[in-house]
Amino acid sequence: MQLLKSYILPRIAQWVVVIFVGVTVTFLIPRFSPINPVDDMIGRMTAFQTIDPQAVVAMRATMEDLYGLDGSLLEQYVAFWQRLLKGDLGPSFQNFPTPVNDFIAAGLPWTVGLLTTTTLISWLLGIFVGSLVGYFQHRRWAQVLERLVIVIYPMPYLITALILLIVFAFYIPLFPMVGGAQGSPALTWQYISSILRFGFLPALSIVIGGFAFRFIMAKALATTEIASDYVQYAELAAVPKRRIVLSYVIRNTMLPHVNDLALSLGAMFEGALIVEVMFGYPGLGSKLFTAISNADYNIIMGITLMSIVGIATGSLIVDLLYPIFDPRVRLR
Amino acid sequence: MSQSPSRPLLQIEELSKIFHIRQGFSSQEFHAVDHASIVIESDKPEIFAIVGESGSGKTTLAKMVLGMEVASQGILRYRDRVINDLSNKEMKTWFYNEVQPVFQDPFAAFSPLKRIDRYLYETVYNYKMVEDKKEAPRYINEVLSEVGLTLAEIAGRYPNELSGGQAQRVAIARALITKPSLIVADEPVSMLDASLRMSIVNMFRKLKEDNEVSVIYITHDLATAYYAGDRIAVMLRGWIVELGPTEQVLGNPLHPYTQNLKTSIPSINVGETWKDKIDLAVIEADEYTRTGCKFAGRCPAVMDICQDNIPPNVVHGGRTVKCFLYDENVDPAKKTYLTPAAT
Amino acid sequence: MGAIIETKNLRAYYITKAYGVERTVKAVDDISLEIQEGEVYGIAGESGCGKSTLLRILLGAYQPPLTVVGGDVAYHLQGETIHTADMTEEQKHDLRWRTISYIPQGSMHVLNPVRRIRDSFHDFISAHRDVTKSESFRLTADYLRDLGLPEKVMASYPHQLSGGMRQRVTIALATILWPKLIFADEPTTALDVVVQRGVIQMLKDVQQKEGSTLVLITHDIGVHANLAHRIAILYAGKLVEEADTRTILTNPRHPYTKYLIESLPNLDSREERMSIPGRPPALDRPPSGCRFHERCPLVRDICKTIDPQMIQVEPGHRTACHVVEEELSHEPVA
Amino acid sequence: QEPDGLPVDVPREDLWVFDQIFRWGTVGNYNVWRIGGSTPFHHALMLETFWNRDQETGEFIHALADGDPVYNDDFSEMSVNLRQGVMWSDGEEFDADDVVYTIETIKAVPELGQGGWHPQLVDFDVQVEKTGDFSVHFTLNRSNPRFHTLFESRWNGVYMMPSHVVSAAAEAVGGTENLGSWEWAAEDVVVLGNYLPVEADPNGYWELFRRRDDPENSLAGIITGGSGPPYALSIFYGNENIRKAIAMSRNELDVYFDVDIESFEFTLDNASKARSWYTDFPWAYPNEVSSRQLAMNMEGDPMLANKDVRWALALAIDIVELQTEYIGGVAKVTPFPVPPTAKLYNLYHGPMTEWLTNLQIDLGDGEMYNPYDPTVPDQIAAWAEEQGFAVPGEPHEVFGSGWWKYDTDAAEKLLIKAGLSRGGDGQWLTPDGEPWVLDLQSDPSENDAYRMGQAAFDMWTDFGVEVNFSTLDRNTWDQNHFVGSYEVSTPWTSFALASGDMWPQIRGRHSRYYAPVGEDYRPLGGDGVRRLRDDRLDELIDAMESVNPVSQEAENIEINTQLLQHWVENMFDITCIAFKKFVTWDETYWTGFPTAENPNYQPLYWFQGGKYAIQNLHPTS
Amino acid sequence: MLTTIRDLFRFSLSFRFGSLILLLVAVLIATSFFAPYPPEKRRVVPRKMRGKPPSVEYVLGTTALGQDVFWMLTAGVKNTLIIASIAVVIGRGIGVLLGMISGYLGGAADRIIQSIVESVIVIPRLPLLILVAVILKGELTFVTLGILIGALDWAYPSKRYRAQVLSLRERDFTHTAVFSGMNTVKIVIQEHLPFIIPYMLADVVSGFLFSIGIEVTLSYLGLNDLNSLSLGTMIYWANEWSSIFAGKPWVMIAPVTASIIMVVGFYLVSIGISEYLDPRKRLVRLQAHQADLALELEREGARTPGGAFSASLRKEQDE
Ligand SMILES: Nc1ncnc2c1ncn2[C@@H]1O[C@H](COP(=O)(O)OP(=O)(O)OP(=O)(O)O)[C@@H](O)[C@H]1O
Ligand SMILES: Nc1ncnc2c1ncn2[C@@H]1O[C@H](COP(=O)(O)OP(=O)(O)OP(=O)(O)O)[C@@H](O)[C@H]1O
Ligand SMILES: [Mg+2]
Ligand SMILES: [Mg+2]
Repeated sequence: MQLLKSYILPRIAQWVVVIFVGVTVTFLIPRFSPINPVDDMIGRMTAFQTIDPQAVVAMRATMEDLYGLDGSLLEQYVAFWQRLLKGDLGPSFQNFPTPVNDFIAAGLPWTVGLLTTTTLISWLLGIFVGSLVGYFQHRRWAQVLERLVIVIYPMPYLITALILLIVFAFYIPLFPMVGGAQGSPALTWQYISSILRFGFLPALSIVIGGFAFRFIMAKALATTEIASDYVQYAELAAVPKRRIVLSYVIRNTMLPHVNDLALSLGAMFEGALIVEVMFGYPGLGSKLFTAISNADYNIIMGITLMSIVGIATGSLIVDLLYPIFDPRVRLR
Repeated sequence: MSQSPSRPLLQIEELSKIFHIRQGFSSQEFHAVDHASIVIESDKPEIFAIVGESGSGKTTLAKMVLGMEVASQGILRYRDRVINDLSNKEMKTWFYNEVQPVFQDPFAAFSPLKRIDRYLYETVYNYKMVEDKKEAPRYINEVLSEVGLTLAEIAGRYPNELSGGQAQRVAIARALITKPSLIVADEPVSMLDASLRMSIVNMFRKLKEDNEVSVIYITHDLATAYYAGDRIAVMLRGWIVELGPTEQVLGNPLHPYTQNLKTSIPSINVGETWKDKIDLAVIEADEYTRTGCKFAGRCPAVMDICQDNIPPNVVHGGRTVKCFLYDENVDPAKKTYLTPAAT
Repeated sequence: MGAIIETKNLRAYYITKAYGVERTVKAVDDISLEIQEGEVYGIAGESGCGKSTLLRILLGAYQPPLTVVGGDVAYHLQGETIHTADMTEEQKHDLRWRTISYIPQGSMHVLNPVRRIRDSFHDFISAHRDVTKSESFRLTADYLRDLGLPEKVMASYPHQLSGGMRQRVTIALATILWPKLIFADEPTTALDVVVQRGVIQMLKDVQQKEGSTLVLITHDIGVHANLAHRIAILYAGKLVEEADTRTILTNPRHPYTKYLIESLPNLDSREERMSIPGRPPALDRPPSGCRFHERCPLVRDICKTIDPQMIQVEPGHRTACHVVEEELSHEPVA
Repeated sequence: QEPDGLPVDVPREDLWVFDQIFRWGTVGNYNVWRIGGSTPFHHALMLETFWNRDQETGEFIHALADGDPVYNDDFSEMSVNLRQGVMWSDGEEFDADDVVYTIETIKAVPELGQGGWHPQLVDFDVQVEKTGDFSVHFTLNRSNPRFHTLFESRWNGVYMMPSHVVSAAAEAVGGTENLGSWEWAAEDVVVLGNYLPVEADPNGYWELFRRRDDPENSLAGIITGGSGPPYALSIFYGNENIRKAIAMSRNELDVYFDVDIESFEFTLDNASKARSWYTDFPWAYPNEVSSRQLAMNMEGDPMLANKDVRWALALAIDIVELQTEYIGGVAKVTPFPVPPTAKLYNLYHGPMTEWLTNLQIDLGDGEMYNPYDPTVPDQIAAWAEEQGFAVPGEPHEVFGSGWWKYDTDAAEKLLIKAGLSRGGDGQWLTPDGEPWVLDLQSDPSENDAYRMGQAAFDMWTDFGVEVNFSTLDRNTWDQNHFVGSYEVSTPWTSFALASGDMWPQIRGRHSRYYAPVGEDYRPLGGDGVRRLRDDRLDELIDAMESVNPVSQEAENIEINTQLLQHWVENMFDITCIAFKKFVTWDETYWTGFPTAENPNYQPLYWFQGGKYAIQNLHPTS
Repeated sequence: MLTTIRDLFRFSLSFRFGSLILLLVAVLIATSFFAPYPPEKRRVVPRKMRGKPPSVEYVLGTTALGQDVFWMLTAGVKNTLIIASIAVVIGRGIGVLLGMISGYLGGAADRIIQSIVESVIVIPRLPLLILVAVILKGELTFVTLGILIGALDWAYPSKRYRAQVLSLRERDFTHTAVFSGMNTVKIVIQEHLPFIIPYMLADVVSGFLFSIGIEVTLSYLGLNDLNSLSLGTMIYWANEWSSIFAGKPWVMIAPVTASIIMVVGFYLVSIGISEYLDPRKRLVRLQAHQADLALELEREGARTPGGAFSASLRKEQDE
C-alpha cells in the first residue's frame, strides 16, 4: 500500500502528465505551419487540369467544412481531446475521409515490429559484445572491435542506411528495396521469410546504430564492473570466465541497461523514421514524414501520439517492473 | 525522562527517524533511530560517547543533532530551541556557531580541488570571528595551535598533500573556529591508523578540559570510547539500550547486549582468550523487524515477555537500561527464561 | 611438520606510470619468512605498510602494477615444492580453493549482489569440482550447518544479510573445499566486536577442523592475541619483528612493536596513553637506513644510513633493529 | 535468375512492373469521385472518360465518345455520341444511362467533389438527357465553348460510373447523398478499362492489378486491339531517383517515368536492356506539354515592375550553358510558355520565328536591339557533337526553338535605362543607390526547375546582381506563391494544351482574379500568382473565351499568337525550357513500348492518353 | 586547466588522436577564411576541370557544376560546427541550468521540472524537429537551426547534471562548506562547479555528436538552408546529383568522411576526458602529482609534510 502511494501512483501520474504535455505540444506545433491542408489538397486535385476559378472557391468551402477546421484553436483543442478519449483520431486530410486509425492500423505493426526486434537485438547484442569487450579489454580482438565500433557509433542512421543500400541493394543485390513483405499476410513460411528478407536492411541500419550505442555503454559499465571486488574475487577463485561474464558482469550491469531501454526507444524511433523513408519500408515513420509536409494534422497527431504513448508506457512498464530485475533494496 | 535544574545544552527525547525502504514490490517503514533519549547539560562539558554496531543508527542520530536530517518524531532541542524549527538564517547565524561537526573521512570532508586553508578562512569570515580580515591568519593560527598545527604547515596545501591525521586535525580546527559549545564527531578516527588514533582522541580530552567544549563522540571502537568518554550510550538497532557514565556502563554492563559487547573485546592480555562460544545462527538483519525486544534473538537471558513487548527504559544503578530484566513492574513470575531463539 | 610456505628476500613493488609520473612503491621489501603447516600466522602493522600486498604475493594473485622484482615464494605441498614464479595459470587454477584459499577484506563487496548466496557457492564449487547444482547446494547446506550458520542465508541475497553475516558467509565460501592453506586479509575490520568475535570463532573452527594453515592479517593486535600462534610485525614494507604471540605481546623488542602494544587502550584503565609520534613514511620514498628511524625515540646515527638486518633474539624470535643488535652483542655499533 | 525483391509473388513473365509516382494515402477504396479520392492515374488502368488527348499529336483520342463534341451555335448545348460495344468488366454494356447517372450523381453530391467537377456542373446548372441508348445531350445555363474539356482527360476527367453498381451502392449506404463515404472495395470494382485492382500495400507503396478476363471488351482493348500483360504492378520508390535506377538494374522495374540525368545514365550503364524514347542522345521523351520559367512577381521587387529590367535579366542568361551544363542538353528550349512539341512547334514556334527575329527592344537613347537568337538549337547541337553525341534529326526538332541572346552589354544598357547603376564593386544599385537584391526561390524536388534556378542564380550573380537563392520545400514554396511572398521563382506551366488551345490555361490570369501581394489570390479562384494586371491581356483572354477551339481553330490560334507576342514583348516571365521525361523501360521481360522509331502512343503511361501504350506490350522472349 | 590539457595530451592516446583530428578540423576551418572565392559558388572551376576526381590542383575533386570540393568542405565543416556550437551552447545551457536548479531546489520544484524533463525525453525529437523545420522553412538559417536543435537537446543532459548535483550535495565537503557558513550560491559556484565542468566537457562533446547527426539528417530530408554549405547540405546535394552512381563518388565521400572523422575526433577527445575523470585514474594522478610536489619540496629543503608535527610530538614525549 505504502508502495502504491509512494511509488506506483506518482509514477502513473507522471505517465499521464508526460502524455498530456507531449500531446499538447504536438497539437500546437503543426498549427503554426503556414501550410493549409485544404489548399494543399485542392492544389493536388487540380494540379494537372484546368478548372473554373469559381469551382475552386466552392470546393474550398466544402472542404473546410468537412475537415472541421473551423473554430478557434481552443475549440479545436477541446474537440480534439473529446474525440481522442473516444479513441477517434479523426480523418486524414490528405486522404479524406479515411480515418487516421486506419493508417495507424496499417503502419503500426510494421513500425512496432521493426522497432521491437531491432531494439531487442541491438540491446542484447550490444550488452553482450560490449561486456565481453569490456571484460577482455586487453585482448587484441577486443581492441580491434572497439575501434570499429568507435567509428560506426557516431554515424547518423542516415549514412549507415545509405551505405547499406548501396552495398546490399546494388553492388550485392541481396535484399529488396521497397516494401515490407511479399504477398498477402499468411502464416506461411514463405510470407514470414519474406518479412525477414524485406526487413533485413532497414533493421540492420537501426541495429548497427543501436548496437554501437549500447556497446559503448556496456563496455564502460563492464570496465567498472570488472574492477569490483566480487568480480575480482570470483576470478581469483577461478570461476569460469563464461560464468563471470554472464552472471557477474552482465547480470550486474543489466540494471542500468534495463532502465535505459525504454528511453532509448525514442532514439530508435527516430532511426526508424529515417530508415523507413530510405528503404521504402511500410510503417508510421515514413507516413509521418509525408504527413508533416502536407500538414495532415490528424495523421501527425495520431502518429506522434502513438510514439509518445508507446515510449512513455514502455518506460512506465520498465520502471514498474524494475524491482523484479533488481533484487537490491532501494532506499527512498 | 531526566529532569535537571539547569538548562540542558542538548535535549533529545523519544527521538525517532523513520526511513522508507523498498525492496522488490514491497515497502516498509524502518526506524533507523527509535525513541532515543539523551540529555547533555550545559554547565559541565563532557565527552559523550555513542557506541554500537554498524547500522545501529549512530550516524543518523548525529545528523539529526546537526540539523542535517529532519527528525520524524520526538523532541530535539538545542538550548531550548527546536532544531528543526530554526530558520535558515538562524541556522547560519546562531546554530552553526554553536554546533559543529567532524566527519569520519578527513579527505572526503574537504574538496580535493580546493586548498584546505580556504575552509578555515571561509569560516572565520562568514561567522565574523575577527573584526578585520587581516586578523584572520593570526586567529586561525591560534586555533590551529590547539590541535598541534601551525598555519604555515598547511597554508596553500591541498587535502591530499596532508596525512590523514593532519587533515583530521584541520577538520577539528575548522570546527573550533566558531568557538562552539558542542562538537559532533562521527567516527573521527575510524579511517585513521592505529598510531594516529590516540592522538586525536587525546585531543578531544584536551579540548573538553581547556575549551569547555562538549563532544559527542561516535565510534564502534569500545576501547577508545571507554578511554575518552565521560558518559556513553550503547545503541542497538536504533535503540539506546544502555546509557550512563562510561566507567559504570563498561565496567559493569547491565544490558545483556552491553555485556556481550564487553566480553567480545579481544584482550591482548595473554591467556585471556575466549573460552565460550557464541551463537552464530542469527541473521541480524531480521532484528529490525522484530516486534519485541530487538535483542531477543541473541539474548542469553531472553524471557517470554521479550518476544512481543518493547522493553521500557529503566533507571537502574545510575544509568538507563532498556531491558525487562531490570523492570520492577514486571511480575517476576512472567520472567520465564528461554534459551536463545534462533530465528 | 615443516614449512608450508616460504619466502626468501621477497621484493614486490608497485610500478605505476600515470600521466607522465613514474612511481615505485616498495610495498614489500626484502621479506623472508617461513610459515609452518597447521599454524595460525598473524601479520600486523599499520595501514599501508604492505600487509595486503604481501598476502597477494603469497597467494600468487597479482597483476601489474604490482611486480615481484626479487626473491622467491615457494609452497611445500604434499612433498612437492612449487615456486609461484614458475606456476602456470592451470596450476594456479588447480591449487586455488582446493588447496589454497583466500578470505578478502571488505566482506561487503565480494559477494555478487544480484546472486543468491547458494548460487555463488555453486559458482565457486563447480569451478573446481564436477558437481550438479543440487549437489553443491547440499554440500553448502551441510557446511553451513557445521559452522553453525543459519541455512536460511542460502536463499538470501547478500544485501539481506548484515555485514557480519556476510563476512561469515564469505569465510564459508572461501573454505568450502577444505583448503590446506587459508589466507585471510582483515576478516574482521569494520565489524563490531560482537560480530568480530563470531567471525574469529568461526575461523578458528575452520582452521582446527582440518588442521589447515591460516595466514591472518589484521592491525587489531587483540584479534591476533586470540587467534595467532605466531605474529609478524610489518613496518613500511619491511618485516621488523616476528615471534610467537606471547612473546610479541609480553616482550617485544623492536621499538615500533613496543609502541604498538603500549598505545593500545583497553578497558582496564583510562590512564592517558601515548600515541606513536609522526606518521608512517610514504613507500615510494622510504627513508634511508632503518625505515622507522624518523619516529624512533632510540634512534642512533647508524639507523639513519644502514638498513638493519633480521637477527635472532632467541629461538623463534627475530627482529631487525640496530639497537637490539647492539644490546645482544653488548657492544656499541659503529 | 528470378529476382525476389518484389512485394508480390507473381511470375515475372506475367508481371509488368511500373513506377508509381506517388505513395498512396488511401488504399483499398476505389471510390475515386469523392473529395480526396486518389490521384487518378492510380486508376488510369481502370477508368474511362469521353475523350483523351494524345500529348504527342494533340489529337483527340475518342474514348467513350464516338466522335468529337458537337455544340450548338452559342455553345450552351453539347451532344455526344457514345461508343458501342464497350463492356463493364462484369459483362454489362456501357450506355447513355451510365452517363446520365454519373452526371446527375456528381452534381447532386458535394462530397463527390474530386477534380472540381461537382461545382462546375452546379455552376452551369448542367442538365443531361439521354437521346438514345448511345447518345446524350447536355444543356447549360450559359455559353461555354469548352464544356467538353470536363470530359477530356489528360490527367483527370469525369470518369463514368457503372450506374448499376453505384446505384446499388447508394442504396446500401442509405441514399445517394451518402455516396461521399461509400467505400468501393477492390473485389467489388467494375471497370471499363483493362485492369482490375487485386491488392494494394496498406502503406501505399505498391498496387497490383490483373487483366480482366475479357480484355477485348475493354475500351483499351477495343481502341488498341492489344491486351497488355496479365498483371501490372506499380511500385513507389520514393523521391530518390537513384532507387528507381537501381531497381531497374535489378530487373525489378520495367518502366519508370522520370529521373534526373545522372540516374538515367546510371540506368544505361547498369541495365543492359534499358532505353528511353531515343536510343541515343538526348534520350528523353521531349513532348510533355509543359515548360519551366523564371517567373517574376510584378509586385515583388519594385525593379521587376519595369519591363526593361525583366528583359535585362533575360539577356543575362546564357541559355546554351543553362541547357547543356545544368540540364545536360536534354530539354528543349522555348522563349515563351508553350513547349515546342511537334504539334505546338508547328502551331506557334515555327510561325512566330520571323516575328521573333524581327522583334526589337529599346536599349535606351533610341538604340534598338534584336534580342532573338534563332541559332540556339544549332549551338546546342554543336555542343552535343562536341561531346560525341549524334543528334537525331534537325536541331530544332530535338532542342526546340531559338532564344534570347546572351548579351550582358545589352542587359547593362537596359538596367542603366531603368535607372540602375553599377556600384564600385560592380554590383548593381537601385536608383536610390541601394544595392539591388533579388530573391530567387526554388524547390529542389523538381530537379530541372531547380537547376534552371541555379543557373539563373549563377549567371545573374556574375552579371553583378546580388541574388539570394533560397531552397524551399514544396509546400512552403507553394505557400509563398499564394500570398505573393517571392520575387523570382521557378514554377512550370504551359499556356497551351496539347491541342494548342490556350484559354483554359490562362483565363485565371485575367485581372479580375488579381489579388495584391500579401493576400492569397486563391479565394478569387484565378491564377494571380504573378500579381499582374494588364489590360491587353484581359482583352485577349475575353476574346478567346467565346471561341470554340475545335470548330474555330484558326481564329483561336490567331488570338493565342497575339497573346504570346504580347507576353514576350513584356517579358512577363523568362521561359527557358520545356519538360522532358526520362521515361525509361527495360526490355528484359517486356517489349513493345512506344519509341521515337515506333511512336504508336505517347509513352507517358500515367496520363490517361498514355495508358494505351501498355496494351501493346508483349513478352520479350 | 592548462596542465590538465597538457597531461591529457601527453598521456591519453585517444585524446591525442582526437585532438589531432580536431586540430585538423580547425586548420580546415581556418583555411576556409582564405578561400579564393565564395566556396558555394558554381562555375569557378574551368569547364574542362568540372566533375573531375581529385587531382593535384583540386585535391578533393570538383563537382559537375564547377565547384571545388575542397573549398566547399572547409566552409561546410565550419558551418556545421557553427550549428553544432549554437546547439550545444543552448542545449547544455538549458540542461545545466535546469539540472542544477532541479537538483538544488529539490521538493516540488524538482518534481515539476523532472516531469517536464521526462515528457520532453519521451517526445521523439526528430519528428518534432522536422515539423518545426517545415514550419520555419524559408527562415531557417544556420543560427535558427542551431537554436532549434539546442532547444530540443537538453533533457538528457539536464538529468545527468541533476544526478551530479544530487551526489555532490551529499558529499561530506558540501556539509563542511555549509557548516563553514558558505551560502548556496557560493557552494554551487566555488565548490561544485569545478566538479561539474569536466562532466560538461564530456557532455558538450556528445552534444556535438548529436547535433552533427541531426544537421546531416535534416539536410538530407531537404529541411535545411540548402544553398549554404554544411556537411549536411553537401551530402544532400551529392545525393541529389546521385554522385556515387554517376561516377563522381568523391563529391559524396568528402562530406561523409569529414562528418565521420569529425565525430570520431570529438568522441575520442571525450573518451580521453572521461578516462581522465575516472576517479581511480584520478587518484593515481593526484598521488603522482603529490609525489612530484614532495620531491620539489625536498629539493628546496623544506620539511616533508607531517614533519613539523612529529617533531613537536617527539618533544612532548621527551619532556
Ligand atoms: N537516507 C537513508 N534512507 C534510508 N535508510 C537510511 C538512510 N540513511 C541511513 N539509513 C539506514 O539507517 C540505518 C542506520 O544507519 P546509520 O548510518 O545511522 O548507522 P551507523 O550506526 O552510523 O552505522 P555505521 O557504523 O555503519 O556508520 C542503516 O541501516 C542505514 O542503512
Ligand atoms: N595498485 C596500487 N598501485 C600503487 N600503489 C599501491 C597499490 N596498491 C597499494 N599500493 C600502495 O602499497 C602500499 C601497501 O599497500 P597494502 O594495501 O599492501 O597495505 P596494507 O598494509 O594492506 O594496508 P591496509 O591496512 O590499509 O589494508 C601502500 O602504500 C599503498 O598505497
Ligand atoms: Mg555511521
Ligand atoms: Mg590491506
